[in-house]
Amino acid sequence: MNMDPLIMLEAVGTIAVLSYVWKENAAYRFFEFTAIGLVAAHSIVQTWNNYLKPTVRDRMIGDGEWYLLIPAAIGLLYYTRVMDKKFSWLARYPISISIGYSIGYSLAYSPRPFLKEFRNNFASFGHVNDYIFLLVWLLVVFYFIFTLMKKTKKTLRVTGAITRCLIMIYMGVLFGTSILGKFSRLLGRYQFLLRDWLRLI
Amino acid sequence: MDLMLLAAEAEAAVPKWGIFVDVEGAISGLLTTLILTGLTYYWITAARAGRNIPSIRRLPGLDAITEAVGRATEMGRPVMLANRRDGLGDVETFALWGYLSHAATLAAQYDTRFINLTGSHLVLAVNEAVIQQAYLEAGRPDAFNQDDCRYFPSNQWPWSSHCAGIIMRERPAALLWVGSWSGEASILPEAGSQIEAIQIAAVTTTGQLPFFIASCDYVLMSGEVYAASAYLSKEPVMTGTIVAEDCAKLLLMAIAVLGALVEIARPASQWMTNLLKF
Amino acid sequence: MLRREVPAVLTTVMAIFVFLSAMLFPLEEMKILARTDSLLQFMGNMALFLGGINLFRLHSRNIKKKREYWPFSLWLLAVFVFFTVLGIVKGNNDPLYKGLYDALIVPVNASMHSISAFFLCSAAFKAFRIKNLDSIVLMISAVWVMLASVPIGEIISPNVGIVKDWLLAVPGSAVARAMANGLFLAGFAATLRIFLGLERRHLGQ
Amino acid sequence: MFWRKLLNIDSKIIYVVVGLALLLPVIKPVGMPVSISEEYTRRFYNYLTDIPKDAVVFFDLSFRETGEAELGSSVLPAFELLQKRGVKIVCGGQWQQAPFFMQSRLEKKAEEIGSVYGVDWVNIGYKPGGTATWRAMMEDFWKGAAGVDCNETKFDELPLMDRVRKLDKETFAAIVIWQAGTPGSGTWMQYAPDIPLLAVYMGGIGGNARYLRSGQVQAMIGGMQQAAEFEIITDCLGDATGLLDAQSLAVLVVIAFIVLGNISWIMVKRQDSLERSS
Repeated sequence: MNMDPLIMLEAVGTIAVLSYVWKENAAYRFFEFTAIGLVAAHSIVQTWNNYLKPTVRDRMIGDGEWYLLIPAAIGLLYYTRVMDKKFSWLARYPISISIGYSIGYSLAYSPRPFLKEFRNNFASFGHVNDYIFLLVWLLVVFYFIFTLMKKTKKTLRVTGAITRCLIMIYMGVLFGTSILGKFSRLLGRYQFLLRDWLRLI
Repeated sequence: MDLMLLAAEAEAAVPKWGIFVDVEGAISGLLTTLILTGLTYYWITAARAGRNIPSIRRLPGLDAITEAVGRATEMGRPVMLANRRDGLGDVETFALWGYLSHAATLAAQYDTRFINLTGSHLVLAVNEAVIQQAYLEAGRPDAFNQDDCRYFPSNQWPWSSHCAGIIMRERPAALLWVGSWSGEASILPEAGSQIEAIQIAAVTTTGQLPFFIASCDYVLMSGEVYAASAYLSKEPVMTGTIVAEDCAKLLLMAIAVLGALVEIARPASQWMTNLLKF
Repeated sequence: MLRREVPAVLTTVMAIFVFLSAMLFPLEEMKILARTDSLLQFMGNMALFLGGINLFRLHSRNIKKKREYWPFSLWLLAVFVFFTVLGIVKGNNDPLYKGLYDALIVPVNASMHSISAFFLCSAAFKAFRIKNLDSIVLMISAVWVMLASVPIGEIISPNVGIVKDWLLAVPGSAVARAMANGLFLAGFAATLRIFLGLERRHLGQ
Repeated sequence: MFWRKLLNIDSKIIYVVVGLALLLPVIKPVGMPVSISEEYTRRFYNYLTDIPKDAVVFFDLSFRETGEAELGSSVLPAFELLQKRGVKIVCGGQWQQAPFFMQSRLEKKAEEIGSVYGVDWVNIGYKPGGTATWRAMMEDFWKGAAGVDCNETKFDELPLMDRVRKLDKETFAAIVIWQAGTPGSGTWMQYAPDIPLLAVYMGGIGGNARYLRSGQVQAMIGGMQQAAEFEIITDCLGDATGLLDAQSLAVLVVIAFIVLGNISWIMVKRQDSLERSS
């Protein structure tokens, strides 16, 4: 058995967390709350050490980029959410700026990969698979049209049922492939417990 | 070397158009944006003017939210809505607020405890406001409990372990999973099904859908998630945006069929494909 | 006005600004986006303590009101304060900080994820029933793909793997693409709703 | 009745059986035969062997400890394959963990095959900041990556980095990504669509197969089976080949449960209808 305290701690933690499968219990809860405290601290520490401190030191003081104080001031308005209710509306400013910013990005960039895939639908028809592909694509796009699908029409009902089957085939494929990925995670833990900790294999 | 040559051949040079950046899809992307905005604008104006616009088909998952909140009330157990990884600017978050305000309003009306879990402290700021507003509209501003709007850092597994712990300890009778999810989707809904909660999922990540399908009672997938969120607002203007989206889908289908016909008529010409490559 | 209209207009103005900078060559040459990116990054990172404050508020109230499991809240705050102070004082490359962090976080990360192996099996047992057409199709394709993804499939027949690859590459990919396209359009519509100022829930409306 | 009991079987029994099914082969592997998939593994291998000598390839290690068994196992064979042919490698990652813990394993491998750090390969480590950081590296690699590698050695002291000034198609012949989720290949498809992309997905290819068709990804493998195939094709046997046995047994167990579940469900339903009619 490996007696390194950190390995021991990790092994105990592994068993405690896995015990959730049996029942939520105090050992699990201990690691659960520890992890939350830890990652909350870590995100502060990382932003502080890897971003805020160097930026203030090198860019603001070093290169004299004092204009950074403007975004900083706007960013500080976020804290009005946890202060007095009278001021909490001020937080809307940084919120609306960053939402607007991301909207701009998605309006500009998101159509490009979409178009690239879309064009591929009719790029070549050398093989019967290409026809099947296009047909399935059309059916599924049609299925997700929300305003046309009046369930009363028989043809629409039939295509709807076929499309649902196609979607279910795909869901099954996803389930089948990813369950194996989950197994490999558990295998990784077994390897840790048996090889790195207990040194049995 | 074959594959590399093929890849090089497939990448035809992109022509530069005036003042626009010369990457593939710059112009066609711009056109897409403009067409979609135009369509949306058209249908919104139509809806505002009170013209008759198509109605949206019923989405079964939506009625289930009311049913689920009702059942939670009967059982005296809370309703919980969770979203982990979507940040302030993500489009999933915009949809999340629709569900949040709907479910919180219902919970306020039924006098049921409403728990919201999120992984972003920036989103939390908005969530609190949305839920508070919902309680205000339901006429019960005093029932809003800030401690039930919970944030903990979105790191995938710490977040999920805490969420799984909360599920077992608080035993909500109704669980709503909204937004994009990753690997934790194979644990959390199953934990919910172990405490026999009614579960409704509105999930945008296609890869995780099968796990929600296996464990949840209702699943809204792909475009349904956003359509439902807009539908929940019950405003005709919002419906207008969905009609616009459907028009765009019909347009896409038409282009695809046309492109296919051209390609079949003149094999290997890639006429349409290249035409759209600007 | 300052409370509602200005933030709403700000969203749209920012969106147009980014959109134009990404689209127009002269603006891109001036690296407008790269510069504003760093400003926005700075603005967002200013909120670093907000999450901690929220966490602190909730758990200190848990302790004060002696809610169920309050000792765990106390422990959480202790861990949080200890690591924040240690990390800020000593830096996050400090061996103690790094060692403890890894020893505590790896079991949660890795073990939590491996729980899914168990949960998926029970989910499969309960959900894969021959109830209706949908669930039959779901079950058959899942079982098929599972078999084909391990060497057993190969032992049964080489065709098992060929069918799986076909399912993945042709109908599967087509469904995936169509759903992704639908998602794109729907997400785009949702984005436009905010862009056009139709939806202002983020501004408390 | 037996079938009814089986139908309402306690989940814990399933957990025990599955847990054991995965555990036994880890202790005592059997060694199942594996054949190479043409569409995925062979194509992936061929693409790597077709990269011209002296080109630079970017390894994007985007996973964490949980992916070590499955994804980590194909990093080393790919590394060896390319280095032995004289292709230079720059490693990095969109996830914090893998670039860090893979470093010692890469160093060991490099020593074994005689590659020199700084000349033949470099690990720049994890760079925080998300897509904004990668976009900055596309403009200026040194500035975007803060000018240091994972051990905080300055780029000036690493001769290979002289050639790497920009993250673009002139510098890099390909990007190979090992991804366990998001962020992942999406970053490259959106912001660097012109650099050939190869991908290794965790837990199977799943919904990503469509990118092969549209040419957004040039070659891909995924899952333990293809990781084992890759180990075999590169003659670099490791973890994946052994762990495949465990997966096989577990799959059989799951399928057995599904079959039993259905039989008991049918039997119970039949009995219920018999009771009702009598």
